[in-house]
Amino acid sequence: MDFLISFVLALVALLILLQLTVLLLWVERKGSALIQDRVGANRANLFGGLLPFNLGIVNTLMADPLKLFHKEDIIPKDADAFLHWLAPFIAVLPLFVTFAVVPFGDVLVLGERVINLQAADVNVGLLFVLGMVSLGVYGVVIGGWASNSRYAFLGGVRGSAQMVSYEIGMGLALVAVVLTYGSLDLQEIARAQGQLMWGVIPAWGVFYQPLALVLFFIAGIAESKRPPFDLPEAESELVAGFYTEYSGSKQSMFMMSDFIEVAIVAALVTTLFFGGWQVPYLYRDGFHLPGGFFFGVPSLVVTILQVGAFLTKLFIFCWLQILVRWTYPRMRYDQLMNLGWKRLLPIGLANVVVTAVLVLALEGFTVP
Amino acid sequence: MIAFYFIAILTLASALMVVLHRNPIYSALGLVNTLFLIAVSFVMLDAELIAMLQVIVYAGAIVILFLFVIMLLNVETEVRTARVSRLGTAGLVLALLLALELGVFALVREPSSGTPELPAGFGSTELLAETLFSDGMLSFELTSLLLLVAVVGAVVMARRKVES
Amino acid sequence: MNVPVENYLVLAALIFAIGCAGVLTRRNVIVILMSVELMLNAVNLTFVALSRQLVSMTGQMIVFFVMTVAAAEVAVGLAIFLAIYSQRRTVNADEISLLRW
Amino acid sequence: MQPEHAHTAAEAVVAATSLLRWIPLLPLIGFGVGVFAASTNRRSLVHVTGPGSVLLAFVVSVIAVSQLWALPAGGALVDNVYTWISVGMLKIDLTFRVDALTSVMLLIITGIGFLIHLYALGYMHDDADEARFFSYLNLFVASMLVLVLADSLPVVFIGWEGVGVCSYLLIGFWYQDMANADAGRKAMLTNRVGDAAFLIGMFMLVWALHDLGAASLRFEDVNRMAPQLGAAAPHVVTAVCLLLLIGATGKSAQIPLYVWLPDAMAGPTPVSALIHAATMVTAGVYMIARLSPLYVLSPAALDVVATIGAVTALFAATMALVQNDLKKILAYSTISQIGYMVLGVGVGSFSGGVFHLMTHACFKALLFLGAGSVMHAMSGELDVHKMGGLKKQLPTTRWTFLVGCLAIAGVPPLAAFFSKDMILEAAFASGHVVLWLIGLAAAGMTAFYMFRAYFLAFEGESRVDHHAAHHLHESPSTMTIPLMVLAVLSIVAGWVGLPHGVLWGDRFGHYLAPVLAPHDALGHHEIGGGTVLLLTLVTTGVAALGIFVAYSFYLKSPGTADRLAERFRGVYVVLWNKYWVDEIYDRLIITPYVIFSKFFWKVVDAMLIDGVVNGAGVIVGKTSDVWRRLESGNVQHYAAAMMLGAVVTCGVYWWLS
Repeated sequence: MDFLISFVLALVALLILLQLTVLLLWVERKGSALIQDRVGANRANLFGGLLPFNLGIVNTLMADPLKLFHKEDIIPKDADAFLHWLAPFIAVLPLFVTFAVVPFGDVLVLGERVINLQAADVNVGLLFVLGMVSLGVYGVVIGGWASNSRYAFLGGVRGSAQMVSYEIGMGLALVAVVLTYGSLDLQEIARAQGQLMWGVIPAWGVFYQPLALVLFFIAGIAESKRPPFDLPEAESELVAGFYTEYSGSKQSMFMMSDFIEVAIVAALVTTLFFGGWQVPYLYRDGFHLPGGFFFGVPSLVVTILQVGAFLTKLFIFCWLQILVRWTYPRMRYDQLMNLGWKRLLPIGLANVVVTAVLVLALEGFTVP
Repeated sequence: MIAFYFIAILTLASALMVVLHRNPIYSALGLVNTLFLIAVSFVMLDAELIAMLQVIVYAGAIVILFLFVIMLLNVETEVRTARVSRLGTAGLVLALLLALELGVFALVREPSSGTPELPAGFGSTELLAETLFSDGMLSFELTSLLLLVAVVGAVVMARRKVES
Repeated sequence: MNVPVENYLVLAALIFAIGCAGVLTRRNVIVILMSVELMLNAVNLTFVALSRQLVSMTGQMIVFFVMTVAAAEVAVGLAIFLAIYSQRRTVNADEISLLRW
Repeated sequence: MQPEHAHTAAEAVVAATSLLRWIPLLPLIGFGVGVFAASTNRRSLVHVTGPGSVLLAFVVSVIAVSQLWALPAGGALVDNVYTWISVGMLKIDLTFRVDALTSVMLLIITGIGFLIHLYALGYMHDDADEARFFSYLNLFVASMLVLVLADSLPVVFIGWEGVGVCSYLLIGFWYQDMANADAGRKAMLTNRVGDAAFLIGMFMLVWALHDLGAASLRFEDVNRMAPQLGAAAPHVVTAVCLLLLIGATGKSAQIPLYVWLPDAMAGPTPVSALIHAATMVTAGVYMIARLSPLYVLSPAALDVVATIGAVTALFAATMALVQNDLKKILAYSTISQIGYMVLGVGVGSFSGGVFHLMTHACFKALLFLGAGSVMHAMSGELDVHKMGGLKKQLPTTRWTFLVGCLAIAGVPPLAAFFSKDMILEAAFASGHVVLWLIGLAAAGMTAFYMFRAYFLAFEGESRVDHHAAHHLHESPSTMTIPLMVLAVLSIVAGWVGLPHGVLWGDRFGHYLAPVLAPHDALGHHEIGGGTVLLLTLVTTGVAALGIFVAYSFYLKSPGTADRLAERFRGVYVVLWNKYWVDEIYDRLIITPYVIFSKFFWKVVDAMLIDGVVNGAGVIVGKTSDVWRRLESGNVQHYAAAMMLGAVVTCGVYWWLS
């Protein structure tokens, strides 16, 4: 029974991730069109345009993956065949695992059983996330190297340097959050944010660590190699960077890793800074509004509301990243490195120091 | 037990790949694999935090650094000479002897009386931090100093320009 | 999971010996450095295994320090290799022997 | 009521304040500004900060002393700045303390110091290194203030060495002239001998006190523990007192370490006035007075002190008789007068010694400044035989100089009349009749040589050469005002210490009594008023005789002196050559020392030590030629060697277990 529950939870997490990924593909298409004042993808139809209407979202959701998976899988002549094959898997797999530690709800009460809505309860969850995200670099580096192409190679080198650099800024932003909530467990951090600051404001990370939020968001976008930090794949310079020599399903895996990373960044921002699955004032037995008002809500409804809140926040931050991606021009490589090492790193360090001092000095600064 | 042997064999195979493969890129991949598997061993030994740190520090930073340098220097595949050098022979003999000695050490000494029960929270962040900031305080500070020196040293070394 | 500590120790010894062999037989200094990392990790494994056996966090603490020092070592080592390569166009250990009599 | 015993009372009122630190700090700041001014060539800056900082220190001192006076007798102000050294039982604080004795010294140093600074403004006006001069002078004042404010021997030693350094710097101020630099070195080296003894004495003292379970060098503790120490280890007390006395002879220019002071006249005249007459050279007397409870426990040491003082007083006075250099006369006179002070403390009249210290500071500063004024007018000429009749051109200088001469000669009612009398009276009263006679003789000589200088310089026919005669002029007011102030002080300073029963009596002695050891500790037998009167008449008579002889020799019938010198050729030559002390020191100490050092240099160092060192180097080098082949430069060879070592070590370990 326990095993079954774990399995179902993992499946739910995986499904959320996969659906979000495919959804993001469509959102990115239509969203970019919206931003650039175009119509966007509107020709998708079945049976060679027999249907009188285009299928919109449903169509894109199916058509794009189908198209990609049917393309020929080309391996360049001088490439290292084994590594060329291996790279996309290395890129995607650690990312899938990462989502397992993100809690998507508080608890689901089924009769006697209280189920923790989190695929894997790892008490060093945050470090797990960092570790897995850092493994994602190998896909880029190996893919770039194995292709035996100048463009791909340059993309790979750029990718390795970029991701190592921004991991530090990201880590420092997270350290401040960990100091505030005193835990590395994402579920615990999410639960801690259910408390109230001065009895009114939810104790969300965004209120305690606004600077860390900004740092984390920037570093997160850089980690996922998306514009304005898409140096490893910069179309105008390197064709498609590290995956220039990929096609078909493997290329789609790289693209998928891109969107998964977007989803993970959004999930982490949600969980660490915006209360995760928390709905303000909603507790396991119902709403406790400031001023002593109380509305009882059934347990199941509470769970549904919370999961819904999580998904909503998740989607908002995915959308925000897409907005950023289509708004800002790409940085130069030296600007990228300067931002990482000379801005994010010192600011992050300062933030950690200030947080640590505040935690020591003010009893109330930590969220117990 | 089966899991251990599975992991152990994979670890040894990856370690051998580091040493045996002629292509440094593969060596690096073998290294990252070994380190990841050792991290798995750490998890099996109830050291979750150390395992995560192992992944973040080694896989996330150190091996990437290796790969980066290998790619930057564009190191060619090592040409294997037909004749094994005297040093190589000596090295192999020494390594075998050492493996023998250490292994026999571990096995011949009085066998351990099973694995002990662990107190709650063993291997947790809190406990490690407590040890680190009490017994290891001085070492911790010294290590941080060492890291600073290493950063400065690396920058100085890498920035040195070639005199024409 | 009741794997006796000896198993881990033997595993660590083997990894250590493999690392030794790598340090002594390979010509490429980068691979030599990687082999050194193998040896360090073998020691780490020993420490963690014995930490588990002796129910003491000290072993894990030392692993923490080993990792830090290893990171520093790799950073400085690779920087040195970069400098050597830019001067002498080689990363072979037997061709880098300036510091001799 | 016995106020003399107040110093032993533990309940003496001690008021904490943080005011005192500013007293030495202000001149120190002045020093900093002076260094800045000297290095950036802003001379006008030191015109303000040089005298200004000392004036401020004087004002602060006055405030501090007035606060002290508000306390009951025996009280003290204490300013604990920070803990300097803390080792085991020994804890040394940098603490400043003002009690009665310190307050006297404070006012002398800052008051007269300020007047001399003011004087120096005029005197040094044409010197290019004015800023450097004032910075040194300020540093000196700061060090001297630390010396007298210190509440423990180590802190005294800071000031002690500080004033030594300043003295060295200022004697050699015009270092371009080799003789001046040599004079500075001589002062430094001679003082080193005394300082070494001082240090050893200090170490012995703390060691002995440690054995009694109270390792401390604070004066309070030392003086409190003194009776116990005297009972437990009387020889240690004597040894400590004698060692500290050697330190004092170095700093206060007493036999046998007085030789540096006459040469120290190479410095600018304000320096001679401030350092080598009024303040620094009295440090030894101050130190003995400060430790008087310790000294009274060792009558033997006190006898040595008194003997050294008396002999120095006479010895220096005889040498002053034949000197022609005005400043040299004053220098020997200073040695002689400090001899009096040492005699005073030696015969147990600590307040008398300090009293003479105070009056001497006034009139000797006056005399030196007067000499400086003459020198200023004469374009640097100091030979009294080349002066004469200067009273017409230098009226203010002449009158003030005359006051100084009268004061030092002990003419009533001027300063030294009271202070010198007190010392001689104490010498007589304590039964040291021989020392009294010596002191009396020295007093006569003092009157003689001072008036000899006065008559030769200011009265009679002018012997000034024509070239210099044109330039004769009175000094500017910055120089004459200090002269006049000091002249007034030289007249009135003695009035605070009248003999017992006369008007208000010995106010000065009463004032100091709580901090000094009581007179009767030495078994003084009180002498009657009639005897005192008789003694006073005798000393005054001797002084008058000295003046009269000088008058008849040099003014009434010039040439008498030369005839006398012809007649007693031997004596004259001995005196003229200053008893050949410098030459004797050179033969007996310096030459053997140099030979000894050369032996160590040439034989021990160059041959033995260098031989061993070089030989070791050569052997290592030869051996290394063989062994260095092991360094192949290949990292892997080294690694293999390490590995082999590991294998062997493991194997051996396995074999053994």
